[in-house]
Amino acid sequence: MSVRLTDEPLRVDAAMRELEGPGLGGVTLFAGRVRPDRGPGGRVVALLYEAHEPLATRALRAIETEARRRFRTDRVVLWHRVGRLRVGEVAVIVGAACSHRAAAFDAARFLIERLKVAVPIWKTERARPVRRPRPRPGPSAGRSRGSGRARRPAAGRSRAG
Amino acid sequence: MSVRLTDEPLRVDAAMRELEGPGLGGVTLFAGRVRPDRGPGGRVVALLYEAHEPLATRALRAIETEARRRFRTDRVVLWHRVGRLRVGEVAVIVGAACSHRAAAFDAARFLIERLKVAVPIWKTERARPVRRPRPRPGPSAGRSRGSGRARRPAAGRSRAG
Amino acid sequence: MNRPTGSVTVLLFASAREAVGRGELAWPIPPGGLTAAALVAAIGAKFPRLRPTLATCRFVRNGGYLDDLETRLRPGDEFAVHPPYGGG
Amino acid sequence: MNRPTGSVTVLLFASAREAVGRGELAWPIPPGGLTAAALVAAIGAKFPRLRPTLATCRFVRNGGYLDDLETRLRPGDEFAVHPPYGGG
Repeated sequence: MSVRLTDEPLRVDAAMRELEGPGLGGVTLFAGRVRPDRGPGGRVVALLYEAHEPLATRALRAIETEARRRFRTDRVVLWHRVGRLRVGEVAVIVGAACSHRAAAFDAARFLIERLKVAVPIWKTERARPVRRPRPRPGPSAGRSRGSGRARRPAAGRSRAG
Repeated sequence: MSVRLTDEPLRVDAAMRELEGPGLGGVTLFAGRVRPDRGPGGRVVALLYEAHEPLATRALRAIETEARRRFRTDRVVLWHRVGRLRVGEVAVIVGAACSHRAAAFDAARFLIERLKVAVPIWKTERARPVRRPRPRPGPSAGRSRGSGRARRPAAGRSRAG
Repeated sequence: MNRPTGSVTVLLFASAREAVGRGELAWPIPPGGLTAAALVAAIGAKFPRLRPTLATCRFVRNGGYLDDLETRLRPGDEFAVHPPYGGG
Repeated sequence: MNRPTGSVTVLLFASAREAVGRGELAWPIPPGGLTAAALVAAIGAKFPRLRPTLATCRFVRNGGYLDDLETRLRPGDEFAVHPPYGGG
């Protein structure tokens, strides 16, 4: 899927597969990772990413449509992760496949610049680990689906540090 | 390894791992794939990539050094595949990790533009499959290491079509 | 004092949520009605830490960006406070 | 006719190899010696299909690009013919 807002890890090899197509010789991918910046509350160990759904998905789709039109490609990815990400984890992957490299570079740059200003996604610094959720019984409890992408913003999360 | 000339398939997820490092928040990757162009001998089904070693590796390292200096990153990949590649296979991956995205885009673009003009690597069209090498006995014979990267150019390969 | 005539749901994201301490408020509509501008002023008055953030925010009613803050809100409306976006 | 005084190894890549039909030639050095320019002229004369390609090529002796084609070649030298590069 070319537009994705997910709490699952993002992978560039999956993005490459999404960008396959006849004649698409040049693929440019950009991946943004959580940096260990120093914030007001100390050294950042994690970022909480949240989105206002369904506006965020609608905005991603609008960017996709414009990129296809401007750069004459029908293979674009705009993937953003939500939830709590540790330093080094991939928060965003954008990419474009075009017949030639110049268009692929321009398209990928366009995608990330637009995404940053036009999509209701936010990051909040977590300078210390927040308390872990209590482990739940059963092997299927490892993933907390939907965290960070709820229509309602997560309430009552206190800023660490 | 940041500079690589290999007859093994190139993978963007391996390139991403190579580009990890503290504070490197932005990673731009470019991958070039074999396009099914129409050449003088018919529809291209494969390209034979060859390099003049060790000049090619030396040229790749010189590009790496210049990119590190110009874009202030110490994480760069310049990987090129040699040998016979089918349509859709990845022939080249370049990438750069920087603290911010503008530098990562500029560095990756620099890497691929320089690679194309300054590294003794060539592609020759194969419009029809050349005859396959006879299968060799044993499970370890699947890979023909070093094809296309020999110091001596492959002699006697006739152009198909 | 008259009874309120329904309420709007206020969604607060990121720095706005952290300034208020929760991500959702049910805000009563007074009998005379409530414009978006009046709602923004009222939540800023009730949560002083939110004021600097509010100056940088965009507002969204029922999924559409609000250009005209004189728009009158209706019972059941969702009114979202969007601090500057920070994806990527 | 005098005997040649050793030879140089000529490496031909890509379109140059395809024009000649093989990637490597052992080219004898005549008694009077052999400059790079004379070698290029001689292989162009022997392989007419190679001539258009040669006009676009760079030449490499023992791993270093040759700017001065009046350079005299020595026995055992490796002389590579590089058509325009096409990586990526």
